[in-house]
Amino acid sequence: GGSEEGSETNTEKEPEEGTTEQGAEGELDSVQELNLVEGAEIPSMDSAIAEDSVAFNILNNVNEGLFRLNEENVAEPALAEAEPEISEDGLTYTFKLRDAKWSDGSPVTAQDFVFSWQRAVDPATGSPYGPYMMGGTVKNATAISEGKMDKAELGVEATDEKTLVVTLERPVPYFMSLMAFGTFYPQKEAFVTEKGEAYASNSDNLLYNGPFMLTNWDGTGLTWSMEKNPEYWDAETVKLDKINVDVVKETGTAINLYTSGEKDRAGLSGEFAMQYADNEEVVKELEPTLFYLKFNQERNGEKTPLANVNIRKAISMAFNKEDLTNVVLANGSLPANYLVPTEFTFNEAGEDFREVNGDLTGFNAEEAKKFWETGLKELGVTEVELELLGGDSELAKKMDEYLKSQLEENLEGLTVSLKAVPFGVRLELDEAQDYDIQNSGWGPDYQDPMTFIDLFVTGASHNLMSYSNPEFDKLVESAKGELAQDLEGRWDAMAQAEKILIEEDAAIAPIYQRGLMSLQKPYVHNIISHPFGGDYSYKWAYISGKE
Amino acid sequence: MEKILQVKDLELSFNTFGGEVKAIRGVNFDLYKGETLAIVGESGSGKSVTTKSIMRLLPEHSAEFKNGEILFEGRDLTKLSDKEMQKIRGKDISMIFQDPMTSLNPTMPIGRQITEPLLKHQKISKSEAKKVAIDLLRLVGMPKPELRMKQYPHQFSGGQRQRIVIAISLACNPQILIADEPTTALDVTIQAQILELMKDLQKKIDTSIIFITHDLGVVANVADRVAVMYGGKIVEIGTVDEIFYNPQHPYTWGLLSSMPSLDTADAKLYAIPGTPPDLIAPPKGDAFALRSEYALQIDMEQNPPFFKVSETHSAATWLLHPDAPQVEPPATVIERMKKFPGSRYYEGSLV
Amino acid sequence: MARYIGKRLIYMILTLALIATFTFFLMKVLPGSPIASASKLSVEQREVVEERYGLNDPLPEQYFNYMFGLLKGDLGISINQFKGASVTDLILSRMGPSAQIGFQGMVIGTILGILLGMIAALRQNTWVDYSSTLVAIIGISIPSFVFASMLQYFFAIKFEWFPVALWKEGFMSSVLPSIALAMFPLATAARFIRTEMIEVLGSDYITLAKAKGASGSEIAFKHAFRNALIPLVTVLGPMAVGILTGSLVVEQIFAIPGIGEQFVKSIMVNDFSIIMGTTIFFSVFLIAVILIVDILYGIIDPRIRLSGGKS
Amino acid sequence: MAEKLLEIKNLKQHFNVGKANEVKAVDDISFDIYRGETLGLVGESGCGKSTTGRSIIRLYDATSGDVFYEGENVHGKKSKSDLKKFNRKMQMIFQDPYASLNPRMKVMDIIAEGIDIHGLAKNQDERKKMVFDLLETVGLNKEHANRYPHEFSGGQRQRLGIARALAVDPDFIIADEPISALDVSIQAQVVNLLKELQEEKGLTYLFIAHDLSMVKYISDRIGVMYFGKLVELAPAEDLYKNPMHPYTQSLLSAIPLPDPNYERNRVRKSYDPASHNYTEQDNVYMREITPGHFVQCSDREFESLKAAAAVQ
Amino acid sequence: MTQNLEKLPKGSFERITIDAAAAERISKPSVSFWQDVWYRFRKNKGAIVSLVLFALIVIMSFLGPVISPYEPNAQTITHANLPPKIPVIENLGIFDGVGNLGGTEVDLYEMKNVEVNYWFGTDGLGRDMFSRLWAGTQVSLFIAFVAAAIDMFIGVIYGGISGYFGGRIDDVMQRIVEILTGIPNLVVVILFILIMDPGILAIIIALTITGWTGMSRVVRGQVLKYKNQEFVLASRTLGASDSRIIWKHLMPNVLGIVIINTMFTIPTAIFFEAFLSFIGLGLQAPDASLGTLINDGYKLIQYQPHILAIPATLLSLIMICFNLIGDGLRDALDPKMKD
Ligand SMILES: Nc1ncnc2c1ncn2[C@@H]1O[C@H](COP(=O)(O)OP(=O)(O)OP(=O)(O)O)[C@@H](O)[C@H]1O
Ligand SMILES: Nc1ncnc2c1ncn2[C@@H]1O[C@H](COP(=O)(O)OP(=O)(O)OP(=O)(O)O)[C@@H](O)[C@H]1O
Ligand SMILES: [Mg+2]
Ligand SMILES: [Mg+2]
Repeated sequence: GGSEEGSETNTEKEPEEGTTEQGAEGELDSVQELNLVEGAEIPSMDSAIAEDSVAFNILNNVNEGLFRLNEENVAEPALAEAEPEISEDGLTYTFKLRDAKWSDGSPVTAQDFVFSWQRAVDPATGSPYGPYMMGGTVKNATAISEGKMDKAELGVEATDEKTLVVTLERPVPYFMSLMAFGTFYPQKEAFVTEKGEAYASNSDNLLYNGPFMLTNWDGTGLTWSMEKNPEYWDAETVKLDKINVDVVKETGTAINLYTSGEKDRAGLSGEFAMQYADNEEVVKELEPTLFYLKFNQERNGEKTPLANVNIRKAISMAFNKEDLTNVVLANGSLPANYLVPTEFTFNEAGEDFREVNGDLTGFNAEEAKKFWETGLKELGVTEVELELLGGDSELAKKMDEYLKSQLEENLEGLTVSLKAVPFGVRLELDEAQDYDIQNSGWGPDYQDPMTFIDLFVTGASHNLMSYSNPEFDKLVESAKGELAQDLEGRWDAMAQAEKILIEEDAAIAPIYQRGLMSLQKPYVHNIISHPFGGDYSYKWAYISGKE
Repeated sequence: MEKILQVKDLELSFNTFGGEVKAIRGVNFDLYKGETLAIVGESGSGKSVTTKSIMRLLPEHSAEFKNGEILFEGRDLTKLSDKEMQKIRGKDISMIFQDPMTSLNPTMPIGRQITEPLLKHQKISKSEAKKVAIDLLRLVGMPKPELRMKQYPHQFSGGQRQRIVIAISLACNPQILIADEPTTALDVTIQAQILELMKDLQKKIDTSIIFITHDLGVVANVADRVAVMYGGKIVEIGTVDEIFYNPQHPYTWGLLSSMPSLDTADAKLYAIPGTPPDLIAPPKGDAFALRSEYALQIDMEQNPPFFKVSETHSAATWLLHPDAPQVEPPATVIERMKKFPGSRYYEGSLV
Repeated sequence: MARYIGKRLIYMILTLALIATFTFFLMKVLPGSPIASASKLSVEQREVVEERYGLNDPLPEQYFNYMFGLLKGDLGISINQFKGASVTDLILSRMGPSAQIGFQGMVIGTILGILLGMIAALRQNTWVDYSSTLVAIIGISIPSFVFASMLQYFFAIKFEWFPVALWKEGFMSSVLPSIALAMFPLATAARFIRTEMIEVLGSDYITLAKAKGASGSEIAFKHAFRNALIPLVTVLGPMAVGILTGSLVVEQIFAIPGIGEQFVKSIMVNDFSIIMGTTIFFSVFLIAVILIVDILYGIIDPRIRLSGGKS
Repeated sequence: MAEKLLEIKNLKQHFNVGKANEVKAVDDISFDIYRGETLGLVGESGCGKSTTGRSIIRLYDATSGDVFYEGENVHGKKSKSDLKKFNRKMQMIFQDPYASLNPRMKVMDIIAEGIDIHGLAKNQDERKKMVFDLLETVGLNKEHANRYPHEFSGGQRQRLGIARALAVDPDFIIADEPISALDVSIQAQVVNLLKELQEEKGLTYLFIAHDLSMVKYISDRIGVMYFGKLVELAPAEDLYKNPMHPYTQSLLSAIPLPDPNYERNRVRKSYDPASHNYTEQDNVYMREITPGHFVQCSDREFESLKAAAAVQ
Repeated sequence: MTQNLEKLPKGSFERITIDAAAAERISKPSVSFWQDVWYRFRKNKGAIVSLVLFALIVIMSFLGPVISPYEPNAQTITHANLPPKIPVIENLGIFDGVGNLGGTEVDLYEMKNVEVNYWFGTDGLGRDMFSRLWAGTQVSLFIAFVAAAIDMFIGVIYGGISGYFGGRIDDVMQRIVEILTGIPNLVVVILFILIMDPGILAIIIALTITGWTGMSRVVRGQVLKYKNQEFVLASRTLGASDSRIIWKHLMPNVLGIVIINTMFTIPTAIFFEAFLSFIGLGLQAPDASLGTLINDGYKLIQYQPHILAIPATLLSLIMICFNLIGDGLRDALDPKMKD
C-alpha cells in the first residue's frame, strides 16, 4: 500500500484476475516449478522493516499471520485456528493459534506475535509500517511509537502459548484483514535476538512459517527462490515445489525472457501493454489503486490559485479520462471519477461501495470552462500558471504531457509547466508542499474505503496540500469512532465524505484506476492476486499442461 | 667499368591538390661498380625523389612514373611487382636517410632493426643474424655491441644512430647504397667521422654509392663522380675533379661561388638570385635561365641538350653550343679555383 | 620502477581522498532524504534512524567518521536500498559481473577496433577505409540501449544463440553484454588507430623499413603497430570510463547483477552510502586503470620507460 | 673597435637544477663584444651556443652571472619599461626559418610586430610604409607584405626574420645559426644581407654557427665553445691560422672544403678531452696567449702555448 | 647526349638580361591559411557531402516544424500511433500508413478514419512525428552547440593558462583536471541534474562540468608545443606581453585543433543527452530532443518501428556528418598535407 510511484504499473506487481484457471484443474505436471521475474531487489525481509511491495509479496508467501487472504480475497483464519472472540465493545480480540511450526521445527507461539508487534512499534526499530498500521488501532501503539510509553504497554498479550489477546484503541471493523498484513506477522524472539544485526540479512538468517521458504537469497542479490515449506501446517494444499525469481528491471527484457520460455510470467508496463493488448496469453486485472491530481492550496505560506474551489473544479473536469485510459495508457486502466476504487470494498449486502456512491465528477469541457471563468473572476486574473509535478517514468511523463495539453486546450489562460522527478525527490517535494498540482497515486493498506478516505482529513500525513473541511473531518471522525460498529451508518458517512471531497470541494481530481496486464503461460494456474498486503499468493498455484 | 645501374629518361610526377608536380623531368645517369656518385643541387631539385624512385619508395597513390626506365641487373625496376621489389630492397639496394633521429623505429631494440633485413633476405637463423649484427655494429665503430643490441634508439646519440642506420643498410652487403644527406643533421666533427666510415666500408665491400648532399665540401670529400641537379634535371655530370675544377654549367658556377673558402676575404659572396622553379608549371626552356646572368635568348625557348665536355663530363647548357658566345665563369669561381692547391683550371679551356 | 609505482600509489590515495571529500559534500547538498520512508516515520523514529546511520552528527564529524571508515575499507551501510547491508560487501558481490563484461567488452572492442583502424589506415581513402569509418561511426551513433536491445532480440530470441538475459550461464551470459559494451571502445580504437597509423606510416623509420625490403604486413604489424598504439593507450583510461557509463544500461537490459545498474538506482533513491561507496569504487578502478595505462605506456614506448623510471 | 657594447661576465645557465637530469648548458663563460664587430660563436651541436645567446637576450633567466649592455646590467631586476627599452636595442634572428615565423600571420603583421609593441608608428600608413621599407631593405618587395610565410622559400623566410628584427632598429643582433637550415646557394644571400646591413647601420652581431668556414667569413672574432664552456676566443684570422686549443684544431680539421684534392689529403685531428690530464689543482681558465687570443688552459698549458706563440 | 643539333633560329644565342626582382616574384596567387584549408577541405568529398547534409539538417530543423501542418506539441489523441504516410511515396509500399495491429498488417489511416497524412507518423499522444523530429533536432543541436561552446571556452582558457604559464601553476591545474576526470563523470552529472531542476540548462551545465577536461588537455598540449617555438621566442625578444603572445601567436595556432576537437565533442554531447534521457534525467516533457525521441521509441521497436527508426537514423546521420567533417578538417589543417 501507500503512495504509488508514478503511474507505471511496476513490473514487480504482477497481479491477475483471481481466477485465471484455464478450464478445470487438469493433471498436475511432474515438475512443479514456477519461474518469475521481479522488478526490484528485496530491500529487507524483516517484516517490521519491510515497506515495499517486493518484500510484502515474499513475506506473504513465506510467512503467515493470524489471517490470510484466500482465493476469494476474503481474510480467513491462518495461524489463528478460527475466527477470534470479539468483545461486546469490539475492542478486545482473543485469538486461538493453531499448531503451526517455524521452519526450524519449533512451534509458533502467541509470544512470537507479542514480540514482533512490540518490536514493530518500538521507535528504536525504525519500522515505517509498525506505528503507521498499529497507531490508532492497537491500544497504546501511538504513544509507544512516540516514545512516551514502554512497548510492553502495547495492547497485545499472550495469555498462554496458544492464546493471543489484542486490545484495540477503538473498534476497527476491518481488523481481520489487517491481520493478513506483513507487519502483523509473528517473529521468534530467540531467533531474532540470536542473529542480532544479521537477522533477515539473507535467506539463512530468517525463519519461515508460511507455504514456502526463501532460499538462495544473499541479501542484495538479483535472484532468489522459494521452496515448499514441509513444516507448513497446510503443506498439503501447496503444489509448487519451487519458485525461481530473478530481478529484471527492463520490461522489454522480462518480455523477451517470457517469449523465450525462461519465465512464466511477465508484466506489461507502459508502452508494452498496447503492443501485446491482443495477445492470447495476456491476463488483465483491475487494481484497487487510484491515481489523482492533488491540488496544493498553499505553497510557501501563500495561497495558490488552487485554493479557489471553482478553479479546482474546472481543472478536475477539463481532461478527457476516456482517451487517457484507452489511448495513452491502454493497459486496462479505468477512467476514475471517484476516490474509492471499484471492485474493492463491498458492504454486507455485497454491493460495491462504488455502485452505491456512483460517479462524483467527470470530464465536461463546457462545465469546466464555466467554473474556470468564475474562478478566474473570483481571483481577478485572466491567466494562471501552474506546475504539474509528476513521476519520471516514461508513462508518467507521457500522461502528464497529455494532461498538460488537455488542460491548456480546455481552460483558456492556463499554462501548465511539467516537472518530472524521481520518486524520492517527489516525496521530498510533497512533504515540503512544494508543488501546485501533483499527479499522485494510492493503493490500499487494508480492505476498507477508509484506507483512501482518511488520507485527506485535516493535517493527515498524506494531505500535504492544505485541504481542510471540518465537515469532511467530522464524517471521517465519526466513521472511525462512534459509527465503528454501525456498519451501515459508517458506510454512509464514508460515502458522504467522499462526495464532499470530490464533488463539492474538488480537493483532488481523480484520474484513473490502475489496470494491469501481464503475459502468463497457459500452463500456469491459480496464482492469486490480492488488493493489498502481499500482491500474490502462490499457495494454490500449480503447473499443468507444460509437459 | 661495369655499369650496375642505368637511369634512362626518367620522368616522374606527383599528383597533388595543387596540380601535377613534375618533380623529375628527364634524368639520365649510370652508376658504375664500386664508385661513389654524388648528387648535388639545391633543395627541391629532385635529388631525393630520384633515389626514392630507384627504391620505389614514393607514395604509390600520388607518385607516377611518366617515362623512362631504371635498369638494374637487366631488369627495369619501374616495372617490377611489389614482391619482387621487396626482394631487391635492403638486399641489392639499400638506403640511408638524412635524419638519424627519426629513421629508427623508436619502439624496437636496435638489434632487431639490424637483423631484420638479414632474416628477410638471407636464409640464416636468428642467432646467426645476431652475430652478424654484432659484427656490423663493431664494423661501424660501436663500442660494446653485444650490450647495445638490446637498447632502443633514444639511448644513442645522433652520430651513433646514424652509424646504426649505416649498419642496417650494409647488413646484406648491397651492391648499391643510396645515402640521402646522411650527415646533414650532424655536426662537422661527427660528419667527418661518418664520411670516413662510409669510405672505409666501401673499400671493404665494394659497393656503389649514390651520395646525396648539397654540401660541396662533402662532395669533394666522398665523390668519384658528381651529378648536379636543378629543377628536376641533371644539368651537369662529371668526375669530381671535372666538376670542381672545370665546371661548365652556370648553376654549378653559382653553387661553387656561393661557398666561402677559408681564405675568402671581405669580398661579397656570390649568391644565386631568385627562387627555384615552380615544378607545377616549370618554365619553358632552361629552368635556370631566369636566375642566370648568362641567359641566352634560346634558354627561354628550348631545353638545352647535353653537350659533351669530355668522355666523362657533360653539361646541359646552351653556352656549350658552338654558336654560343664565349663566357667566362664568374670571377669568384676562377679566383677560387686558382687558389685551390690542386687546381687544374686552365684558362680559356671551355670546349 | 617500484619507486615510481610507489609514488604513484601515494598519489592515488591523495586523489581518492579528494574525490571522496568532493563527493561527500556534494551528497550533502542533494535534495531528498536518504530515509525513503521519511514521511511515514514519526519524528522520534526518524531521530532513531538518523542516529543509527550517523546522519545527525555535525557535518565535520560525519565527514571524519566516513573518511576514517574508508581507511579501514569500510564503506558504511546501505540506508534504504538494502537496509543495513554492508556497502563494501554489496560492491564486492556486484563487482564480478561488471568487471567481467567490462573487461571482455574492452578487450573485444579494443582488438576489433585496432584491426578495423589498421585496415582502414592501410587502405586509406579506399572503400575499405570508408566502410570501416562508417562502421565505427555507426557503432557510436546508436545509443547503447538500442544496440543492446537489438542484440538481445536478434541473437537471443531470433537465433537463440545466447541466453536472453540473466547471469546464469557463465560465459555465454556475458557474450551479448560484452559485445554491446564493446561498441564504444571499438569505435574509439578504430578512429584513433587509423589516424595514428596514417601518421606513423608516413614517418621516416617506416620508409627505412620499406627500404630494408619489409613487406606490407611486416611494416604494419612489426613497425607501425606498436608506435600507433602509444596514443591509444592514453585514451584507454577515458575509454574505461565510457565502459562504466555504458554498463548501467547494458546491465539493466541484460538483467545482470552488476554495479552500474545498482549505482543509478542508488542515486535515484538517495542511498547516500551506496552512492559514496560506488563512486569511490569507480574512482579506485579508474585511477588504477590510469596507473596501469601509464605502466603499459612505458612498456610500449621505451622512451617513456626511461624517464618514468627516473622521476 | 675598442668600445665595449656588451660584457658577459661569468654567465651560467643550468637547466633542471637540483634534479637528476641537470644540464649545465652554459657553464661560467665571460667575454666582451665590441661595438660594430661580429663575434662568431662555434662549437658542436648541443654545446650551449643557443643557450648563451638566449640567456644574453633574457629569453632565459640566467642561473648566475651578469650581462652588461653599454655598462648597464640587463640581468638585474628591471621594470617592464626598462626591459622594453632593452628589447629594442637587442634583437635575435633564429635558426629555423620555418618555425620562426608564425604560420597564421601575414608578413605585414609579422614584421610590424615590434613596431606595434613599441608603438613606433603613429598611424596605419606609417606602419605600412615602415614595413615596406624593411622589406626593401632585406631585398623583398612590398607585394610580399600581404602573403603568408608558407609562400616563401627558406632564404626569403630568413630575410623576413631579419626584417622583423630590424623593425625596432636594434644595435645588437644575435643571429642563432641563421643559415644552418638553408641551402648553400641561399646561405650566401643571407650572409651578404647581414654584412650589408652591418655596414649600413653599424650593427653588432653575435653570430652563432657550427660551420667554421661561414663563421670565419663573416666574423671579426670567433669564440669556440665546448660543453658549455668557452675554450678559445681570438680574431678570426688568428684563430684559423693558429688554433691553440686542441678542440679548435679538431674542429678546423673536420671542415670539408669544396676542393677534391684538398679533401683527398686531409688529415683529421680528433679531440679527446682527457688528453689535457687536468687535475684538481689545475687552474683552468681563459688566458690571453697573444694579444686578443684567449685560450682556456691550465698553468702548464699556458706556459707551453706562450712558448709556442713566441716561436711564431 | 647528342651534339648534332638542327639549325637554330638566328638570335638564339643573344645574351639577355634577367631582372633579379622578377626572379623573386612569387607566381602563385596569395592565399591565406584558411583559404588553403578550405581548398584542401573542398577536395574531401566525404567532408563536403557531410557539410552540405548537415547544413540541410540545420535548415530542416528550423523549417521542418514550419512546413509541417502540425505543431510539435499539439496532440490529436484520436490520431495516436499512426505509421508514416507520405502521399506520393506511399505507392512504393513504404510510408504508406500500413502498420502492425495484433500481428496483421492494416492501413491504420483507413481503420481510424484519418483523412490527413502524417509524413513520419504520430506518437502515442497523436503528435506529429515530423515536426517533433525537427523540433527535437533543433533542441539537440542547440544543446550540443552550447555545450561545445562552453566546453571550448573553458577548455581553451584552462588549457591555455595551464600550458602557457607552466611550472607550479600547471602542476596544480593538471592535478585538478586529474581529480575531475577521476570522479566518474556520470556521478557528477547525475548529482548535478538532481540538484538543479532538470531541463536544458541542467543538461548543458552538467555536460560542461566535466566535458571540458578533454579540450583543456588538447589545448595545453598544443600550447606547450608552440610556446617554445621560435616565432614565440621571437615575439618575446621584441618585448611582447604574455597576453599578446597568447592571443596573437598561440591561439590562432591552437584554433585548428580546437575546431577539430569540437567537431567530435558535438556528437558526444548529443549522445550524452540521449543517454541522460534513458536514465530519466533528460529533457522535460513535452519538449523533445533526438535523445528523448529515441528513448520513447525504442520500447515500441516491434510495434511501431518508425518512432525509433526515424530519429535514430537522423542522429546517426548527424554523428556521421560531424565525424566526417572533423576528419576532413583534421586532414585539411594538417601542415604535412602542404601541397
Ligand atoms: N610526396 C610528394 N608529393 C608531392 N611533391 C613531392 C613529394 N615529394 C617530393 N615532392 C616534390 O618534388 C620536388 C623534388 O623534391 P626532392 O625531395 O627530391 O628534393 P631534394 O632535392 O631532395 O631537396 P632537399 O635537398 O630539400 O632534400 C620538390 O618540389 C618537392 O616539393
Ligand atoms: N630548456 C632546456 N631545458 C633543458 N635542457 C636544455 C634546454 N635548452 C637546452 N638544453 C640543453 O642544453 C644544452 C645546450 O643546448 P643549446 O641549444 O644551447 O646547444 P647549441 O650549441 O645551440 O646546439 P645546436 O647547434 O644543436 O643548436 C643541450 O644539451 C640541450 O639539451
Ligand atoms: Mg631530399
Ligand atoms: Mg642552437
